[in-house]
Parts: sequence; C-alpha cells; structure tokens
Amino acid sequence: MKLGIPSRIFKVFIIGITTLYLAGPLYGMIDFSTKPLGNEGGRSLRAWKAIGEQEDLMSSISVSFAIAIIVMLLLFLLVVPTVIWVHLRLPKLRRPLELICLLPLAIPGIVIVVGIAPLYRWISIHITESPISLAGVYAMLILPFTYRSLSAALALVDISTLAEAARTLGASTMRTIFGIVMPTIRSGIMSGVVISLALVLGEFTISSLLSYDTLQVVIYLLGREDGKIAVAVSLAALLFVFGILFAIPTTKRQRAILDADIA
Amino acid sequence: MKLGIPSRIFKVFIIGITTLYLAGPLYGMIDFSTKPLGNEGGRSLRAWKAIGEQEDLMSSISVSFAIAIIVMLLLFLLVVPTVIWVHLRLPKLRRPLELICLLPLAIPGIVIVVGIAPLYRWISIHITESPISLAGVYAMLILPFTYRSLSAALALVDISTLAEAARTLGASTMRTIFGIVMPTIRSGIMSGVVISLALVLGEFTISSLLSYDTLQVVIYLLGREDGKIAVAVSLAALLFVFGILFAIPTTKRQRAILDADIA
Amino acid sequence: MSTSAYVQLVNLSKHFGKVRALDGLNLDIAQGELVALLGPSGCGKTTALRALAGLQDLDAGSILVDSKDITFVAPNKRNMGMVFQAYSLFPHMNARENVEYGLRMKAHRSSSSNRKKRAADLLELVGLSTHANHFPHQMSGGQQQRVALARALAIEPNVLLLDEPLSALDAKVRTQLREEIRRIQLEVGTTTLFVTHDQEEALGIADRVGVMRGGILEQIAAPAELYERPLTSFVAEFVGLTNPLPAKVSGGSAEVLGVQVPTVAGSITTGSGLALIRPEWFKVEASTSGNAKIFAVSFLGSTCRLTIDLADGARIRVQIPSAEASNLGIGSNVKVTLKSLPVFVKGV
Amino acid sequence: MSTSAYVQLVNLSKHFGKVRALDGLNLDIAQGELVALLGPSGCGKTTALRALAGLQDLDAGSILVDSKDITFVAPNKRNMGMVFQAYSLFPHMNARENVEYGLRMKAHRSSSSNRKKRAADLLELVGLSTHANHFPHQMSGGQQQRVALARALAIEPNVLLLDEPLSALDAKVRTQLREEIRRIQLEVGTTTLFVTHDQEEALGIADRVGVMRGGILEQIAAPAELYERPLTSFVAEFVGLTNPLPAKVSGGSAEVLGVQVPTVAGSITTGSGLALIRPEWFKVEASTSGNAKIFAVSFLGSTCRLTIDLADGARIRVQIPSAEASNLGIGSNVKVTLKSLPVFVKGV
Repeated sequence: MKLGIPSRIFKVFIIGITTLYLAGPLYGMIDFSTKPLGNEGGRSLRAWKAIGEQEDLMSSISVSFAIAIIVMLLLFLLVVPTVIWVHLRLPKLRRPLELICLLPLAIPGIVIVVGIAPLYRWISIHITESPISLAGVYAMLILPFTYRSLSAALALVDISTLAEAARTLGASTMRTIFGIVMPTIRSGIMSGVVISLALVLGEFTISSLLSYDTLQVVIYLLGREDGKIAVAVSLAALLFVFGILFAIPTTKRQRAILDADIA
Repeated sequence: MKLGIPSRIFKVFIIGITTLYLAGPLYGMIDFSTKPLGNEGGRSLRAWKAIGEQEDLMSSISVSFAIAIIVMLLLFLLVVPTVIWVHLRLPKLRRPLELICLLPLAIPGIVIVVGIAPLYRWISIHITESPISLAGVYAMLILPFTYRSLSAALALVDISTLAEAARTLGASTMRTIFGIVMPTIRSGIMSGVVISLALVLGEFTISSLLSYDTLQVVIYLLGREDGKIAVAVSLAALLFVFGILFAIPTTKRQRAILDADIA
Repeated sequence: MSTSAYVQLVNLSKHFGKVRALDGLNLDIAQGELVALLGPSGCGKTTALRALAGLQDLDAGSILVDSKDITFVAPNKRNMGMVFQAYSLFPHMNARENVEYGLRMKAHRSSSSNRKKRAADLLELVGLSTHANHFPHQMSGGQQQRVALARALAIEPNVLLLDEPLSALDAKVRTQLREEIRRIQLEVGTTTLFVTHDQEEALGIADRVGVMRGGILEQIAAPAELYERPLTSFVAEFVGLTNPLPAKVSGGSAEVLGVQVPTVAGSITTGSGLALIRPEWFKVEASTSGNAKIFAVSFLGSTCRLTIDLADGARIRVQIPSAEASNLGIGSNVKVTLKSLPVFVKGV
Repeated sequence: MSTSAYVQLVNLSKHFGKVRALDGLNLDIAQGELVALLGPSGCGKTTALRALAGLQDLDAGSILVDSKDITFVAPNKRNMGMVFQAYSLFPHMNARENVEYGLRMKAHRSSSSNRKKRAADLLELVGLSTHANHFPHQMSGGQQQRVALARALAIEPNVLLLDEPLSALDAKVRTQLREEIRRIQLEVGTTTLFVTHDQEEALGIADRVGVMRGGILEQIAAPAELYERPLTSFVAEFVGLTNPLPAKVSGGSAEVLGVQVPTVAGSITTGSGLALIRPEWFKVEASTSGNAKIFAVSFLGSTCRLTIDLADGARIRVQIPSAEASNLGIGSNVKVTLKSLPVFVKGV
C-alpha cells in the first residue's frame, strides 16, 4: 500500500534521529571516561583501571547483585506461577490483573518512597539494615514488565491444550508444568528476567531516597569525587546488561522458540 | 487442566500479597498526609489546603505539563508515523526497531545523564535554560512503552488490507491515514499516551541530576521542609494519572475497540 | 449394553450451570471401530470425548474400556491417544521428540533406540519421515496435525480420540488428511472416537455416526442409513441438505410435487406436513411448459447443483448428474418431480 | 481480443525479482460475467486481480474497462469493489457505516438519507439487515465477509473483485456463502473476477474458469468443459481428482484397464502413457474373481467414494452412486473397468 510519503528522505531522517538519540550518550561516555585530566594530553584508561580500587563500589556491586538474585527468585516463585495460574484457570481476571500490574508504572518513584518509607524504617529497626530489603519494592517495580512479557508468551500458544496433551500422553502434573509449560513460555520468562535485571541494576530514585548504597547510588556519589570513574562504571554496567540482553538466546532450540514468537 | 495446587489457599495468598503491595503505600500516604502535626489531635486537611500556596510547586507543575505536552507532540509526529511506516513498508525492520526501542529501559537513568550532560550544558548556555529541553530525553525514555503498545495494536489488525480497502472505496491517502489507520490503532496510541504521561510526570532521576525543577524534584525538595505537603502533592499527582488511565476510553466506540483488543 | 463392546459410556451426565452438556449419554464402541460423534456446538460431543480422555469430570455415569471401569482413573493413566482441534505440538520439541514424548513418560521406559525406532516408524506412517527434525513452527497446519496423530498413536493407545482435528485446516488439506486418518486407522486397527460438527466429515470417515443433541444420542447408525432413513427431523436436517416441501401424508405414503412416495419411520402418519427432500432425489427435465425455472447452475464435477425457483416461489436446491445438466442453463424452464425414494415428513 | 469484452487485460507482465508473477497475461471478461481465476499459490492470479484494482503496478501491459484504458488510474479513482481474503471491515465503524464508507468518499456526495437507504438495501441483500449496528468484532467471519461484500457493491462498482473471500471461513459457511455470492451477483448483474485456489469453489461459482500457471492462462473455459476436456495434464490434475493409470494409445483411442476409450485433444497420440481418470468414470462390480479389493468406503451422500487396491498394487479412488455401493464393503473383491468417456493421456 502506498502512503505517498517520500520514503528515502523519511528513512534517512528516522535512522539519523534514532542514531543520535541512542549512540550520542554512548559516545559521550566513552569520550569522557578516556579523556585526559586537564591538559595532560593523550587518551588514558586511568578511570577504567581505577574501578577495581574502589571498595565502596565493589561492595555496592555485590549488594546490587544480591538484590537482583532475590528479585529473580520472587519472580520465579511468585509472578510466574501466578500468571500461569490466572491464564489457565481464571481467564476473566486477566484484564484486571494486567491493569493492577501496570500500576507501578503509573506511580512515580517518589510516591512509592513516601508510601513505603515507614515500612522500611520499621524493617531497618527491627529486621535488617541491609539494602537487600529493597528486593521487596523492586519485585513490585518489575511487575509491569514481567507480567506483560509472560502474558504475551502465554497468549502466543494454547497452553492449556499443550498441558492436556501432555497429560493424555502420560505426564504427571509436575512433569507437565516443568517439562511443557515452563519451556514453552521460556522466551517470555527470559525477557522478563532481562528487563527486571536491567531495572534492578539501574534503579536510583528509590534506593537513593531510602538511603541504601546500591550500585547506582555509589556511582552517583563517586561521580561527585571523580566523574571519569563514575562514567566508566556506568558504561561497564550498561555493557554488562547489553551482554545479557543479546547473549541469552544462545541455543538453537531457544532461537527456534524466539523465531516462533516473531512469526 | 488441573494443576493440582490447592486453588483456594493459593488464591487468597495471591490476592493478599497483591493488596498489601499496592494498597499499602496508598494507605500510608493518605494516613501520613492527614495526620496531625505533633500532638495536635484529630485529622486535618492542612497539608492538602497548603498545596495551592506553594509557588515553586505551581510553577513546577506547569513546567512538567509543558514537557508532557511536547513529549506527546514528539510522540504523534515522530513515533506514531515511524511505527506505522515500519509496520507497513519495512516489516523486516520490526524486530531490530523493537530491540532499539527497548534500549532506554536497559540504560540506567544515571548513565543517560552522564552521557547527555555535555549536550544539556551546551543547550542551557546557547539555547535555553528552561527545563522544557528535558522533553528531548523524555521522548527517548518513553520509546520502549509507546513502541510496544503501538506495535501490539498494529499486530492485532491487518492494517495494510484495511488501507487497501479504503483506497478501493475511493479514499485518498490522507483520508486513509487519518480516517482509517489512526482510528484503528487508537487504543494503542492512547495507551502509549497514558504510559508516557505517567513516566514524564513521575520522572525524578534525570531531572534532579541535571538540576531542573520539575514536579518530582520540587516535591522532593518540599518533602525536606514539609513532608505532609509533599505526600499530599504526590498523592494528588498519582490520582490525576489514575484518573486519566481509567477515563480515557469514554466513548462507546472506543470501548468497542478496547474490547476487540482483549478478545 | 452389548457385552462385546470395547468402549462403553454408560449414562454419562454433566451439567455446566444450567446447561446439560451430557444428559444420560450411552454409547458403545466395538473394538477397531471408528465412531464419529456429530452435532451442533453445545450438543455435548466434545464433553463426551473429554470425559473418555479423563480431562472432564462427570456428575454421574461410568466409563468402561475393555470391561475395566476407568471412570476415576487420572488422564495420564488411561493410555488414550488424543489429537486436538488446536495445534498441540510441544513448540520446544521437534517432530521426533514430540512423537517420543509419550514413550518417555511410560512407567516402564523403553530404551532410547527403541523409542527412536518407533518414532521413525510412526512418522513414516503419517508420511513425514523427512520432517523428523522440524520444529512445529516450521510445519504447515496439516503437517502438525499429522505429527500429532503420530504422537497419539505412538503410545499404542487403547482408544484414539480425535477432537475436530481437521477444523483448523483448509478445504483441500482437510479432505486429504481425512482420508489419511481413515487409512491409518484401518491399517493400525485402533478403536477410535472422532468428534466433529461437519456432517460431510463424519459420514465420510466413520463406520457408524452418532448424531447428538442436548447431551444425548439422537440416532446412531451407519452413514448411509443415517442419510437415507433419519429417525427425527433434526437428524434429517442436520445430516445433509434438505429441501422442505409441502406434503400430504396418508397410509404410509406422501404426495409431494404431485408424486406419491413412501415415508420412513419417524414421519408423521397422516395429514399435512413438510417432506424433507435430498437435492439428489429430484428429477429435472427441460420443458417449456415446466412449473419451475433455473436460477443458478453450479458445476461440482460428476454432478451439478441447480438452484431452481418453483412456481409457488419456493427456491430448491437440486443435484443431478452433470451429463443430464448439459441442456439446462440459467433461466431454462424445467419440470421438477421426485424419484420414488422413501422420504421423511415432519409435522408443521 | 474480442471488442465486446467489458474488461480486457492485455499482455500484463510483472516480475518480482526473478519470479514472473505475470508473464504476458491476456484475459477478457464479458459484461455481467463471473470469471474465476484458479491456480496454485504463486501462479499470478492474485497479482492479476490486484493489478485490475490498481493496487499492483505493472511492468508492461494495459488494462481496459468498458473500452477505457485505466492502466495508470489510481486505485481510488477506478470504482472497483473489492472483497479481501483477510477480514477487512473497518473496526471502528459498525456494519452500516462500513457499507456507507465508499459513498461518503465519492466526489459527488450523495445525501445522508440516500446513503442510509442504500446501506440498508445492501445489508438486506446480504441478509444482515438486523446487524446494521454491530461492530465487526461482534460478527462471525461469514457475517463480516457478507458486510464486506455489501460495502464493495454499495459503490455500484464497474467490476467486483473477490480475492479468495471464502478461504478464512469454515467448510459449511464457505459453501453457503459461495451460493449467496453467486445469487447476489446474478441478481445485481455486476461483472465479477473471483480469485481462488480451491477448484471446487471455482467450478461451482463461475460462468468461466481460467486456470493459471506461471503468470499465464493455461486454459479458460466453462466449468464442465474444463473438467471433461482439459487441454493439458496440469489442468487435468489441478481441476478435480484424477487417478493416473497406464494406457496404450493409438489412433485417437486408449486402452486402460482392458477397455478402449477415446482420448481428448492435448493427449499423446501414440505409445504408452498415463491416462488421468476421474473417480466417477470407473465402473465397479462385486466379483469374487475380481482384479481388485476395496480398502475403504467413504459415504458422501448421493455418492460413495471407494478406495480400491488394484491387482498391480496401485491404489485408486473411485466415486459411484450410493445405490450401487450397498453391497460393497471393506475387503470386498471387485472388478474395476471404465465407462466409455474420453480421457486425457499424458506422456511418461
């Protein structure tokens, strides 16, 4: 069908804008983090080499990863079974659940902090001061993304027919869930995992306002002392997440499933 | 199909957790914002009444809305046509474009700030110091959400056949786009608008780090002086976004389209 | 209940809210027989099949296979092979792995090489030996249903259950695969229950066809008997096309279009009614003084379908051998009468 | 080119990369005629239809309607009514608004009340007057295609273009709607081009059927002629079922199964070949000393389809009147011969 828009000009325009928006910041970061201090002259990897020497940074990295792992556990134990269950047994609840899961998107981080601060004060007094308790809020923040990707994966296949087919072929309930249902929506689970990981490792507002030293908070504080190290760390974190994003569908089989999703 | 999980217990458990997670913060906010100062005794709406008296707050609200409107314009002029165009004319670019549009999700706000700060320094020196220039970054931040909802709406209908049908019935190119294509994906556009609005009005990290006084930044600063007003404003902003979220599909026709989406 | 029946559904009942999906259904299937359950949507045919598979619990009734009561046996212990309406291949397994799945689930696991051999044999049987390594999304709908059939047969099921397996396929593939299913069923000899809403499919594939309505069997008989001697007007109208024409009945025969024809059991025995006439039971001759006019001619190969407007304004559909239609065109005047075959006459 | 043709496609060519979708296609359609284009996917039939609609530009050739050259006229100026394979109703408009859409787009707008009247008339014509206020997602696939037909006819199109309008529907609805389309086309008298890959559909609906292959017409003729006297083996095998049986040809006749039958034009004239025999051209008699055995029996209503294994191992499909099949069951020995009808014999 002919929209009548002069395609070539439009195409160049779009690609130009996109590149500028996405590549611009990346280039800025590489440039800044390797630029010499003052008038030293010549590029240097000083900032990158200094990453390992920052103790705060190292501990915050391990804290952030610990949080990420707990969030993943909550995802697998709470969100995935809930979504599968609602999909199979309570299809009428799908739309309300989707709306509810979208709410964290609509609630500004500040609002969440204000609402949840008393709870965290209580937790840090009575249970633990560790930033790991942030996993609770984060598990809520990832809902909009994980719910969507799971529900999209479930909508692509007739999961209840697959489950019934497995049953008639002699599979027990557990073998059906772990051998058929979970592998079938693996791409949805994986994309939920990746987005969640990116969010948890990148979250700043809430951890900063609740005064927990997560990776982003430490990067921010570091940025006040030595901007170049901060940028180098940011870039490293970013590349790490990218790496996961593109590396996950590695096996031929998983790619087959992803291809099926697209088709 | 029978999952064999004792459903009732599981159901109560899920609903309980969800309620706690979502209603908890809301209740906390209402409670805190109407609680008396010190030992005054009795509930009071003082904090709510004081909202109108805060000049900083009022100006930041208008700034945030101005940004939101510009972002919406960018959405309609840039994102919507691009997605429609890629969908109709370059279906092979769909997957790469989706990945690119997801990138802002994977890039932590801090990283974006570091990458984009030099540009904003230049803008504030040579063009304008107004926070409205934030619309540029925000238009990038909303991409993951708007792209997805538009692309989902486009995938639901065979838009190129609809366009061809309109052509054979005598419609010009412009009438086809504005009379057929846009109304058909209206629900996708609307859900993109709502999510974008929520994000723009709720964004804190970037505007705070770039030192622009947007609504959330002012709420944060205000929170240091008078927590109750801050909470009241947060709640008001939240309710405003909720209002939009639920109010948008008002006409019978739009609901028909939304229903069709679910089915 | 005949004691020789291999599958016995005895008095099955199941209500969904106020809807009676099964209302005391009785059905026997002999060993090696292919029975088709035919009926409009909501008649209970799928509920009956799912009950036999164990995927649907019942309010009352019992299910016997090979004289053993399996009413309360779990679906994964019943050894039923099932092919579903929707494509049901496991998307993360290729065709061979799908076919092997049921064998891997068995308590007494067969060896890996035996499983491979059996999977290869079955893919050969359904004509897809070259597709063993294809994933479901790389196959057409028809191929997927063939693999699903191989998967269901791999476990050497007691009963093969086919739940509208062809309804998602397009016309040509559907007819081909229907013939394939029948060929394979005859070769393997598996007792089979086939559920469909398509009467052509049911008549074309089954040893016996059961017509269901409101949760019970309205009639079960061989295809030709069902078509030629329906017991109720519902069966007459649901199975095959009929033209309702006014008839005067008396003494076991009816006058229709001026011709006296016998009536079948179940017809009204006296008075005025509507005779339900199959399209191929008419005789048509070109005649300038004829009582009718041809509105449309549709060529079906060996036969032609004529749409004819009768003098009284009724529009009937007639099917005659193509050879007899060569001198009949759109607008021709014709004389329409009936062959002397028994007809069903319902009251008005 | 006959000068009386209403639509003339002259020497149309279109290449997609290396694929020749149209390779010099010529086609004439008379006023009020319904021509079906039939062929496998990729034969160019849809490209031809889209070219006539103006949705597909051409490499060469010209298109004339009513003697006016419209080759370079934009699709919205051609006044063609088109019904698509995919459901194409505008989802934000109800049935009436969909039907009115084309009228609202016209340069000389008709009045609102006239449009309403016309939309009501057309919804009446397609039997959906009670659904005027339904939105597309509230209607079944068959209903949606009826509304699409009404929408296409509302603009009083020069030519009605039907691009596999039935292929997304299920079997029963498909047959019904096919007859409806023909009824409406005959009543309205619109010149129509119908594209399909389903030979039964093409034969059943059209005045003439054109079989396409590789971007050109292989044969165009009335349905019965196409079926009984194919000019090429491609047409013989694509249109209807055929059984290939060894034949010895000499002097315009062929010996098949021991019977001498005439050959049609296009057959080989001498030597050994394969005769392509339609299922209903066989004669089957029960005979204990017969050369063949019945493998399966499929009841089709007035006729029965038999799958028969011949003595030489070939499996053939035979169609005989049900009345003659009553004494033939699975496993019966039979003698198979041929009726004395002209057959197509291809070389081997």
